[in-house]
Amino acid sequence: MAKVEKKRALNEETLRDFLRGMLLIRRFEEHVEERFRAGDLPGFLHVAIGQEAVAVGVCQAMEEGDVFASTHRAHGHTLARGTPPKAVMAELYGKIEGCSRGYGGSMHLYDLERGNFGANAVIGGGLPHVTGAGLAFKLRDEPRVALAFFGDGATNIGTFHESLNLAQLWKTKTVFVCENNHWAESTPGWQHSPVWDDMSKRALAFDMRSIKVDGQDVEAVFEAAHEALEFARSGEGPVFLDVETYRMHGHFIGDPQVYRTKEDREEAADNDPITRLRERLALGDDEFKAFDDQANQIVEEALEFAQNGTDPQPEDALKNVYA
Amino acid sequence: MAKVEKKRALNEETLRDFLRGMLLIRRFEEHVEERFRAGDLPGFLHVAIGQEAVAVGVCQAMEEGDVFASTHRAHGHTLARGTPPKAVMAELYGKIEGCSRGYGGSMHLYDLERGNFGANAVIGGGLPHVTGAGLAFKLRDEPRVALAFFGDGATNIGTFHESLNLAQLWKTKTVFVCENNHWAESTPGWQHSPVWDDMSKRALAFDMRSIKVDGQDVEAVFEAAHEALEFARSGEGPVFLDVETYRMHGHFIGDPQVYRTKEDREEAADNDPITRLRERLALGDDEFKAFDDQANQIVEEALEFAQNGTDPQPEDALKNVYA
Amino acid sequence: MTYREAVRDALGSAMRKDEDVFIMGEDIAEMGGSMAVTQGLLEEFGPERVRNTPISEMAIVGAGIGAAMAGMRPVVEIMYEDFLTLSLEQIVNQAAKHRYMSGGQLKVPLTVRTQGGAGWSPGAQHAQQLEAWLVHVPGLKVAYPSMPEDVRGLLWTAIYDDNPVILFEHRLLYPVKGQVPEELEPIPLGKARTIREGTDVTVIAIGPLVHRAVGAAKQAEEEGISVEIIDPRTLQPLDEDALVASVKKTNRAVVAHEAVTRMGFGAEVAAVLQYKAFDYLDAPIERVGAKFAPLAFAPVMEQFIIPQPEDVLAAIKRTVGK
Amino acid sequence: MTYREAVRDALGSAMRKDEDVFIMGEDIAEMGGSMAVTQGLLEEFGPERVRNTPISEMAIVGAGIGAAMAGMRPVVEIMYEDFLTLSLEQIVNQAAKHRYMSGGQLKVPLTVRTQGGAGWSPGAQHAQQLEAWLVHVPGLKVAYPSMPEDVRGLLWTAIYDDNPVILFEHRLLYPVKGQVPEELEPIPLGKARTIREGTDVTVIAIGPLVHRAVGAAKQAEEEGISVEIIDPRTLQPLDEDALVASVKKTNRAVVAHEAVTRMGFGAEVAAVLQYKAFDYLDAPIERVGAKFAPLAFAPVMEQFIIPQPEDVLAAIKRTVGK
Ligand SMILES: Cc1ncc(C[n+]2csc(CCOP(=O)(O)OP(=O)(O)O)c2C)c(N)n1
Ligand SMILES: Cc1ncc(C[n+]2csc(CCOP(=O)(O)OP(=O)(O)O)c2C)c(N)n1
Ligand SMILES: [Mg+2]
Ligand SMILES: [Mg+2]
Repeated sequence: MAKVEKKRALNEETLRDFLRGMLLIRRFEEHVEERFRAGDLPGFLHVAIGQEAVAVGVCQAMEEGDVFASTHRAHGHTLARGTPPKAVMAELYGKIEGCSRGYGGSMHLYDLERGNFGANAVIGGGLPHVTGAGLAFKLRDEPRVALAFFGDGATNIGTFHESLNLAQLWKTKTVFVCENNHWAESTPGWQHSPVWDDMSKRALAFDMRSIKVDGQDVEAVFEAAHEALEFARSGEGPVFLDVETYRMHGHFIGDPQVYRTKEDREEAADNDPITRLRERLALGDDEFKAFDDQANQIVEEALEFAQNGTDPQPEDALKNVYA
Repeated sequence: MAKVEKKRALNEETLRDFLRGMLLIRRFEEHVEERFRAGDLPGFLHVAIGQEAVAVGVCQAMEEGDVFASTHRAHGHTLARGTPPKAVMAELYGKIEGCSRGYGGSMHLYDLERGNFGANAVIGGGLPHVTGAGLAFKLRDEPRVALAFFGDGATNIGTFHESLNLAQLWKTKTVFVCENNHWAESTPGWQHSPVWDDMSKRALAFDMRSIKVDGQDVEAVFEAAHEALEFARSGEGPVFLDVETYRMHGHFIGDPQVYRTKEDREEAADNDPITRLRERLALGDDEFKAFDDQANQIVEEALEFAQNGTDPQPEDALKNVYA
Repeated sequence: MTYREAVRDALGSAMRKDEDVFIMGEDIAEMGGSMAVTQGLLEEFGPERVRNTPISEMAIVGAGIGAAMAGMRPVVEIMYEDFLTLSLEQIVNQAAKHRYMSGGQLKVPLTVRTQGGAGWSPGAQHAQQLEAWLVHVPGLKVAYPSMPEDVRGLLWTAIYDDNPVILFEHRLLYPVKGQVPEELEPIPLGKARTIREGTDVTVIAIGPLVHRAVGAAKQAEEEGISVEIIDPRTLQPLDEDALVASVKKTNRAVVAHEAVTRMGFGAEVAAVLQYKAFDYLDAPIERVGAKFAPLAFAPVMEQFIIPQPEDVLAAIKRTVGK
Repeated sequence: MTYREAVRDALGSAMRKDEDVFIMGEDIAEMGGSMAVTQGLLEEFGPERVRNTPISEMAIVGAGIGAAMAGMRPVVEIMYEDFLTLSLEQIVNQAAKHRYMSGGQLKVPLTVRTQGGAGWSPGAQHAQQLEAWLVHVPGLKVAYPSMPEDVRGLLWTAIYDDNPVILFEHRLLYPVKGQVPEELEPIPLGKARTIREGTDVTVIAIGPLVHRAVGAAKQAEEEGISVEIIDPRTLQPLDEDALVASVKKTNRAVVAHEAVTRMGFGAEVAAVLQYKAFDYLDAPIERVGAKFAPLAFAPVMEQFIIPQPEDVLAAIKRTVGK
């Protein structure tokens, strides 16, 4: 995807790039679901279907040199930041061509070259990292920012609060991106957080600047993320990005969602960020199909690459324990 | 101390009782300092000098059946709740007549009979307990409240946030009493918390009701605590009590306070809650001295009792590990 | 009855009997827990007693402690035992010590259930076996049942024990079926179970390794080695007498668990046995456990790390010099 | 130089040499730490590099990890090792595993210093010895030096090691004096130190027990027993060869630490020795550690719980049948 010119409205071509990015994630995730159901993929997998605009909007606003931490729901962030789909898919297959060489898996995608400090399967686990990395950038006076993605459910864990406190206190170069998709596994927002309908309140306890944004509108996400990143980059302090979004599918692949009403699913489906962007760009069926075909092709190539990848040797398990 | 009649202004006799309670704590702590310096007392000791109005105001507002959790700075809370000074002092001496039978020490005072669920030497350690106890009271529909004391420094630890979140979500019968004395050991408020000058902001992240009060004014503390307790007791939800107070002495006995300015100490000294109450009651020197003598006498008796207390047998150490 | 049903039955039975018992944990209500263990309990007991919690392991355990101190018998669930790391302050400094620090005034009748385990590529943060840590903490009781009957009886006992009990389950055990008595029978904490009698070597195994040891024992038998298997079931208190008696009989011992060998529970067992059965041992005590690495994702590496039946068999053979 | 000064010297020297080294922890700046270890460093290096933190052990360690991943070499302090329980998620699931889970891409050159220890009635929440837990975690290195020279050299090495290293200090050791070389000499992780040579029994001791063992050895000598003392210094990696070689020579072993005996580090050492020196052992390996209780406050009970020189002596005598 072409890098967006900063400080001016997004042009059509950029938005088309965003669409490509979002479609890549969507089709990637759909293929992953399909392959998991076919019994191809080991482990626990969580897809980001419905949340593609957050991944693309935020990651496109990041600069080279910025770093980030992701979560159990990491495919989208990783693809949006430019890690080749082949390397991501190969990781899900546990191949040495994978972005974590087969050691990590879906919940532990890494790509140091692109500043991916790791998807974290412990809720809140990456938040202190970006606080510390943001501190390092500040101490060294580097124009870099450390950013973390996390969900609404993650705002309940102590690690979240300790990290925000420290970041604000020390004005680290950090951005905290809360993807509020209204669910933590089977637990709806109202059942896990007293401020579930306005997560920006979480930042009040630290006097931290927060920016609220509609996560289904990729342009808005990009603008807000850009603003947050530049604020943090300038050394003025961290920012809490409160993103409203939707989880269109189950928590994990295979989740029957017994806990979820039809209305709730429909509401999510009605807020498809790809449909939104397609309408914004007024794309006809053919035009859209061309984008879509391209995305599917990339994913199919990735799949083939991954399926033909190399299994590690059993004894490789004893490598990389220490540097 | 006589139990205060609820829902009306405090009468003079009640305030005199409060003064007795505060003086008891002050003289108790002074004797403890003196005995520690003399080499009599083992362990780490933290006195509550300057914070007596909080202990007395809050504990007097509690009802029989209410429970509470305290901190490393626990002597005041424990005395104010009615545990005999002899039992507290004996505990500091590690005697079996102590309120924790010599197993606990200064940082682990207990008195189950009076609802003291324990002083906790881990910052934040008692906060989830009062959340859970407040939940139990709610589940059983009992008119009881669980209350926790903690310092400004404790508002930085994850346990604090997790506890407030859970309490508010479940509307447990809990009151959180933050004694903001502007210091966490050697670390001033501005160096440990971005909202150190208005701790009630900590409650905003949970939409929790908060009440701010001047902790050097025992009447005000009593009124605020009473309001908080009744709100929680009614089942409407927990309350965050934001109490401004002063630590007049060092963090622990023996602390040279190299980190503290003369001005800061003077400001604390100028805000002595005992002086405030004495003025409010317009007590003459003689009258005050009578109160004071009484307090000193109680403490001296406690000291004698403790010094003549019984040492546990070494093998007693293996008792009480399991119920 | 499966192991999963056995856990559910113990929880349901205790809640039916006793208003003071309630359960809380992440996603245990509508969803029935991430391993479907608590399915159906919400319907029977309602949301007050089957409580979904926010993601806050410290507060979950700590609130359980508070409710226990206030006289209830809460059972809390930590979804994966890796997340015990988020709640250890409350388990180790609080639950384990309140009775002691109060000189015997308080009690904390709390049960903490958790589960983990490899064998399905969960990756390095969703499969650790941490039971050894808890065994190091005076004031806690620790159980790790391997059979449906045991988990049902021990969980029941844990709930009614006046001390904090940590109960470890293993994901691969949930579908395992086993005979259980019609009536729920409490099983005392601290009593080992002899899974299989034998004369040449004693395998002391816990959790999934009990089942892997059974496989290994069958193979060993074909090679003429008679294997006794003992499952301590409770790690704290530990039924040292049963272990020692068996080893005095067989003169050889293998200790097996899925946790990392280094500093794992097998170290304690080996230390006890070499001390109490020193003159009876004809061979060094073998330890079987995970190799020294975090759990890799790729299945071939994962399987290499965790102990397999063949690893138990190889250890058995070494003890008899084959 | 005292042990305290040795720690301070290692920190100061590293910070002087290298802009990437900085320290953070509670009250380490103006106050110089709760044990006065970091006194003077604020004055020399300023508040950017000597950072007072809020009370938030998880974030302290986790921020250290993040800064380390970003290329720095932070040294963080956990004021009391009991509070490790609040940060284990970051130490165990994060610091220890990032390199592995990333397939070798990342490194985490973080040092975590902490201290604890009984002997001054700190009570049950301020004195636990938890080194055994960390030894169970692949990806971590663990050191527990007993001498000024060792703590200086090992801390230096820890700071420059590209892996997370947890360094345990003991409060009673801070005033202990010892010879140190003029120039700071790095000491490799994983090399034991022979404290004293002897022929009848090997005492493997760590932390304060090294010093208590020295006292016991002198008394034993008077009774005609020649005691060798080895301090592994690093618990992970463990210098098994040195321990085994010594025991093969003396044919008897005692393992001593202040932590609770059950599931303590001594269990691992005993398990290793009985395995690797099976044919050489003339007596069961003795373990000396704290009795199975939280640390009581009253001095008489506290002293009863923690291992004394007499306990080491008694264990020595048992090994030689006296
Ligand atoms: C500390 C911790 N507790 C529990 C879990 C299990 N778990 C995985 S995802 C999840 C829900 C997360 O919700 P949220 O943060 O909103 O992210 P989302 O799944 O909606 O993207 C839970 C409870 C975990 N991974 N870590
Ligand atoms: C988790 C934890 N970290 C650190 C400490 C050491 N410590 C004891 S008291 C204290 C400061 C507490 O400050 P505050 O909460 O404001 O209470 P105050 O001492 O002012 O009453 C610290 C850091 C501790 N007891 N627990
Ligand atoms: Mg969510
Ligand atoms: Mg304070």
